[in-house]
Amino acid sequence: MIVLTPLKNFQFPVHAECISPDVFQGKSVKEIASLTVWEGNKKKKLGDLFKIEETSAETPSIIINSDASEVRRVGQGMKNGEIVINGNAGMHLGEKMAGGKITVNGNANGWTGSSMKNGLIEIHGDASDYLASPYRGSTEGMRGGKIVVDGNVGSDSGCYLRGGVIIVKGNAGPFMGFHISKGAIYVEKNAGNRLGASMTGGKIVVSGSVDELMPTFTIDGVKGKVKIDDTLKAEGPFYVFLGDLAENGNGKLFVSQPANPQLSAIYDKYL
Amino acid sequence: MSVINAVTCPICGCLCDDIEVTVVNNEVVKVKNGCAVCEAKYMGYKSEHRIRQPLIRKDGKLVPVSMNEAVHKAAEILANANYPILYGWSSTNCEAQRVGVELAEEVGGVLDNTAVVCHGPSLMGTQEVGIPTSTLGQIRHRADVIIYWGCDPWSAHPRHLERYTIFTEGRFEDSEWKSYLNKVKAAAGKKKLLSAQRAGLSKKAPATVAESVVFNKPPETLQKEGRKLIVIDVRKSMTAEMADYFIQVEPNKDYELMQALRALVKDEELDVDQVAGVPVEYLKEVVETLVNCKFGVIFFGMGLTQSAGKFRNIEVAISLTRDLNMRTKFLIMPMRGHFNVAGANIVFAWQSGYAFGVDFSLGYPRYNPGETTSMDVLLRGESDAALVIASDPGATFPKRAVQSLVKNPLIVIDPHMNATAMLGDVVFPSAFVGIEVEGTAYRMDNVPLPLKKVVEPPEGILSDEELLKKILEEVKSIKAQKTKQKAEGA
Amino acid sequence: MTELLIKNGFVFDPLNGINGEKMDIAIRDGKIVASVNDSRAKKIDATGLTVMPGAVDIHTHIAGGEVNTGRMIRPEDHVKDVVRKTALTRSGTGYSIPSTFVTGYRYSKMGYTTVMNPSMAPLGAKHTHEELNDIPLLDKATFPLIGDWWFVLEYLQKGDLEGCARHVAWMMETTKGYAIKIVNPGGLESWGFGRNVHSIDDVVPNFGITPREIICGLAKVNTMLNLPHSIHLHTNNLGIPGNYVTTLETMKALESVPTDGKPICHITHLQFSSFAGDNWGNMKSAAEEISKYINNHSHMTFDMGQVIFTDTTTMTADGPFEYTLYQLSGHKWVNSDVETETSGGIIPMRYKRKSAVNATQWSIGLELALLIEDPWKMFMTTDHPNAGPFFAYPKIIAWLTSKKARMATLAKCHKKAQKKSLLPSIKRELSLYELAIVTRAGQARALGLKGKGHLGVGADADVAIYNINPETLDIAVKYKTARKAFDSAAYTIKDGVVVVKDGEVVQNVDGRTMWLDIKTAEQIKVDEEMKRKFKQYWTVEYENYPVFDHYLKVPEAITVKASV
Amino acid sequence: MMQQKLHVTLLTGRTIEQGVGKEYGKSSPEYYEACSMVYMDADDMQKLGVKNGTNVLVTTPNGSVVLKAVKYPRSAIPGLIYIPYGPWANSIVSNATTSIGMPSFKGTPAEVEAAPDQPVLSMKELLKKEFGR
Repeated sequence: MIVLTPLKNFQFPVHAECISPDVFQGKSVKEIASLTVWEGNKKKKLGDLFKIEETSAETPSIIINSDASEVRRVGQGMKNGEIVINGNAGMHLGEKMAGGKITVNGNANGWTGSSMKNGLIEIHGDASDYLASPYRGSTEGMRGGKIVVDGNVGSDSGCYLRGGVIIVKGNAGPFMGFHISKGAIYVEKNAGNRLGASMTGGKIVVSGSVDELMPTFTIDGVKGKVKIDDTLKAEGPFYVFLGDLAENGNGKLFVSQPANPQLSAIYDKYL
Repeated sequence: MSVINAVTCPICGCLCDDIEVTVVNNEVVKVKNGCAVCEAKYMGYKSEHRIRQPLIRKDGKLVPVSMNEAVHKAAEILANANYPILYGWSSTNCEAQRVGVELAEEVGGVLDNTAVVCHGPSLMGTQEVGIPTSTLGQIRHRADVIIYWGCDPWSAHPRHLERYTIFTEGRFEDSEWKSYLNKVKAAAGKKKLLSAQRAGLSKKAPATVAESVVFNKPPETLQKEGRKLIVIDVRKSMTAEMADYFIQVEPNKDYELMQALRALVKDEELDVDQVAGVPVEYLKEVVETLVNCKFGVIFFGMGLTQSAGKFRNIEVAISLTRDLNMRTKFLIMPMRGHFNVAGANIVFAWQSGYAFGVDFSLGYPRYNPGETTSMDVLLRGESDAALVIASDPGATFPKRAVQSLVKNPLIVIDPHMNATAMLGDVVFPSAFVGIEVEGTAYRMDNVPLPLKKVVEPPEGILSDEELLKKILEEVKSIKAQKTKQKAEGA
Repeated sequence: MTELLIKNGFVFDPLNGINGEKMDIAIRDGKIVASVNDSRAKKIDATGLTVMPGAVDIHTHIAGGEVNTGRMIRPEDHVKDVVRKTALTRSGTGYSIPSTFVTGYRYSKMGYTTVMNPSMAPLGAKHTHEELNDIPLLDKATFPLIGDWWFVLEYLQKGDLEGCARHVAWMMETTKGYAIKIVNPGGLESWGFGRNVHSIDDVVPNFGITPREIICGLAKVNTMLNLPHSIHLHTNNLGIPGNYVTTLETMKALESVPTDGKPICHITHLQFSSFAGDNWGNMKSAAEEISKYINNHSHMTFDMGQVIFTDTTTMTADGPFEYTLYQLSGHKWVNSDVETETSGGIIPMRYKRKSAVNATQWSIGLELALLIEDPWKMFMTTDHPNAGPFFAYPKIIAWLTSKKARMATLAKCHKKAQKKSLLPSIKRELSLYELAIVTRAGQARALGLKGKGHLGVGADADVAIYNINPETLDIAVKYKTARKAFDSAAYTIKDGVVVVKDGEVVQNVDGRTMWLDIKTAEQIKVDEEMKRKFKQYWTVEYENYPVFDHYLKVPEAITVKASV
Repeated sequence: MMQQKLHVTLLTGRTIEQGVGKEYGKSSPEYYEACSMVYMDADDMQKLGVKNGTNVLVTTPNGSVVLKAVKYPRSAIPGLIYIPYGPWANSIVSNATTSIGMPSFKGTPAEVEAAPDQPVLSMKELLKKEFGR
């Protein structure tokens, strides 16, 4: 196990995609210390910015102790191993991750798990915007794996999801599940507006209240329970909506009936 | 005395190039064809608010210094910075912008233009879904349905209506100016006619009485032959006064309204009776007008880019336009603000691949709004220096971003003592592009136009391009010296 | 006076009939000369290397509004291909639409020295030239789109060829252009109201003229103006199954245009115009029908538009075609119509081996290039970036020169496409001599570029040297080695200056922008007419429309004496 | 009924006067006149007991600013206030960018109250107050 401790509070962005179990694998502490990172516009060595120690424990493969909110691209594309961050994580954490596990004992920043393919990301605090969502201009959203956030998530999360599961135990911001085509999103508390806008497939389940539903969803019925994945079932009853009609979509939106009495006046007449 | 015609007006994205300027003794004395803002610019350029010489802040006060001292100071700030911002660029020519990209690359900085606070979201929207658009002449010749959504050309692009849309003669469509006058006449008699005629000259507003918000059914005139004007906004703007149909959308509900229109264009039924405060039955009539037109166009402004949804609002507006092409010809265009913000996007893109928010800190261009725009960097407090040129973030950025800008060394290049210059540490006066300096600018439809020099700049005042080249040279020489010292040290 | 001597290479110079002879090439002050002072000249030892004229690309979208909009909408394309700044070179991005500097570097690295930007909306001409100025290391020229320009439609409709010719000359000079570009003639004007034309005899709405009349009319105009290149045509119905019929009709129609033996038309990216079948399900190759006609006629030249299996960006003035692609793919769609002149569109595209249509398209391009017997007629392009990015050229070279290479690729293609492909039956493998024709000599000749594409005395000293020893390397067998050599030139020499060594840029120079200064009678009358009519047609002023001289960083005016 | 405070939605944006003012120079009286004001709904003004030209204090989570209230001339805009772009507006607009670099210049919550005795600051005074320069 490699333990990284930042030597200072970073003001400038630190790009450190080398902090990944696949890269560290088989390298000595000295070799790891000489890996290239960037601090602002200056090229540095990992050892210039972090204290690097090795312990005999096998897992996790890497621990970052204390705040790393300016340290970007940690675990980018990682395939194996485990990273634990005891503090806040920087942007693009686990971007395009293909396997292994990342745990954040703090908050995560934008684009965490962006376009991830497989693996597990657990965030014990909040996640910022664009959780699991792809890079600008791309529609290649998260394809597989699982993300669990204990706190809240920001806006535009789970965009273009095409597989895998996202579980949010707190609240979700606007545009949650924008244009998803497959996979599942579960929000245990409340969801912001434009929920599931332009979705063409997949499912989104909200156990709390929704700010406002897109007008382009049509009610399909009420359901008692909804399966999120093999390990989790959400207890309803839920209104079931189909949409987004603007995309001729066939996505399913499950919204708690008891938590959303405001919907009854509009939709109950169609049931 | 000399009269110079076909001058391109360096103010807004309309880039009217039919301005006639009269010059006596190297001073503009008369401007013809321009709007009120245009006249103000040609009068204001020589005002007492100009900066006359380079300034550096010493003991808290800006004091005059030599050009060399200012250039050296600016270059030193940039060359030593770890994460500098180079912001602005929208009110200068492409020639200066080209030097700007090289400077940003040389100092490993974040290069950004004012699109970040105006149509950056529009560019991001096009990155999601593309954009069916055209040059403005295409609309002049062909459009019979013209929609202004979240924009008020009468106030922000005063000659847009008369040059490109509803009040212009095209090959296949006529101007609606006469029938508009008749309408106004019928409605309000002679007094209003006179004020409307003044409106045609884009100088004074037609005076009108406040009405209460009542949702009107779409008028039958929406189905008529000829050009039709629809305005959608959260308030009844000056442009809305002239519309055949005005839809007052609830604030922050444009996204829902457009998505609903998309569903209606696809003949879907909605469960709801109203969207964004508008009855769905009225929306269906609007959709009828849209799908039955010969050639429709949506112009949109910051009513969409700056309200909730931002780039998703643009994305859905474009998607609506795209969907309408299944039924007829429909195009869409952003109402670009600064006269050469389009040029800044274009120049940045051809040199780096990205139109705004370009981060060179890793030695190559990177782009990710939310991460790499000047606003992101400032709000997170990551930068340690800034150069601001041809814009005024001191007056246009939210307070916290300006506080972050002021915390670090700030270099400002501008003709006027604007808010940013007042806050600056090194301030360069520059010549007015399009009045004292020639060059190229891009219209809102990406058509390049030449800017003219009609008068000489004041003695000793350089152009943006010249100033930037000086700073770039000085940066290179400081860096070369550093490398040499390092080599000698080793 | 700078002198350079390239010693002892195997020289392939088809325009001078030199086929792999071991010889020296002498250069003085940027030109090829008979000899130089052996002791004073700088020397390049080319022993065991292949020496060719600098390569020429007759059709590549590298600059201007359409290309740049493509850049702006595709951050996801750039992010996977970044280029770092060096002490000598600027930074930038690829992939399918590289930034300007990167475009220059990457072309030069492959031994290219001259490229043609084939699609320029006249109203945006300044933009195109500004970008061309920022593309280093190459000579360039650009073709204004005028097949649907209202003046052309109106004059041809009236039957006034001379009037049309004079206006075309005005446009060429005004936009600093090099050749007449025609795209889906009549279709682009129709697209102004969302319509299209579907055969060369469809009437264009509001203008009462047919594509046939536009194409033949402009071919005659081209002859009257004595332009160095022929008309440069993107055919009607491009990219639509069954379109080879239209292509054949177009070629036949052009037989009516008188010629003194010089080709009168260049049909570009022929692959996209050679589809048989009548829907996407049964779409197949018409390479046999098309090549048979071409082998029996000599009034035209062509280029491939070869498909590369990769992620790329399609962009063309053919707005209606791009809309069709949008309907097929649902991908992000740009449309960009230009008042009184033209239209345009962009769609990102991924060509997949496992798509029957894409694999068939890939096969068609190669079938055409191999079945058309005369290499002077058919040139190598990808219609960059439409069928693939230009830096994939070494792959095409391998497919053209090695049956083994193309069969290896075909084996990975969709089964249906494999079964339909003609490639297994084609034995032909291009020699280095023929390769030099399809990549430089033929292109230069078709373009009428006197100083390009050859190494004769007086030619521009644009030279490419590749790490290929034709005596020891059989490129048909060792195609991967050859591919590497063509990807990374041992030397690229531009105007006598070594700009690339071992695939790396070692020196920065600006290339020239060539344009036609056409001398016609009554130029003043045309100017006056344009001035008078201008406001009715455009939304900019007459005075602000032209590309002024200072927009060209290094201009090279080519004076042409017209016969009208 | 008179109210002490009004909860409204804040919009900022262009006006032609602001456009003209900025061309005269940001330190010009034209710019000051054009930008240090707020358009309000007539009924809303009545609710606050504010007349055309009375100063009001507009507050958001980002700060407060004193502006001259002006009746919106063309239609009712109940619950909306409109401040022309400029440093006055920017001392209170929301920083929230939802990670796209664009602050929320339009459509964020604000409070308005009458402030007839508080002065509208000049740009110099405003910059001094906010940024200490």
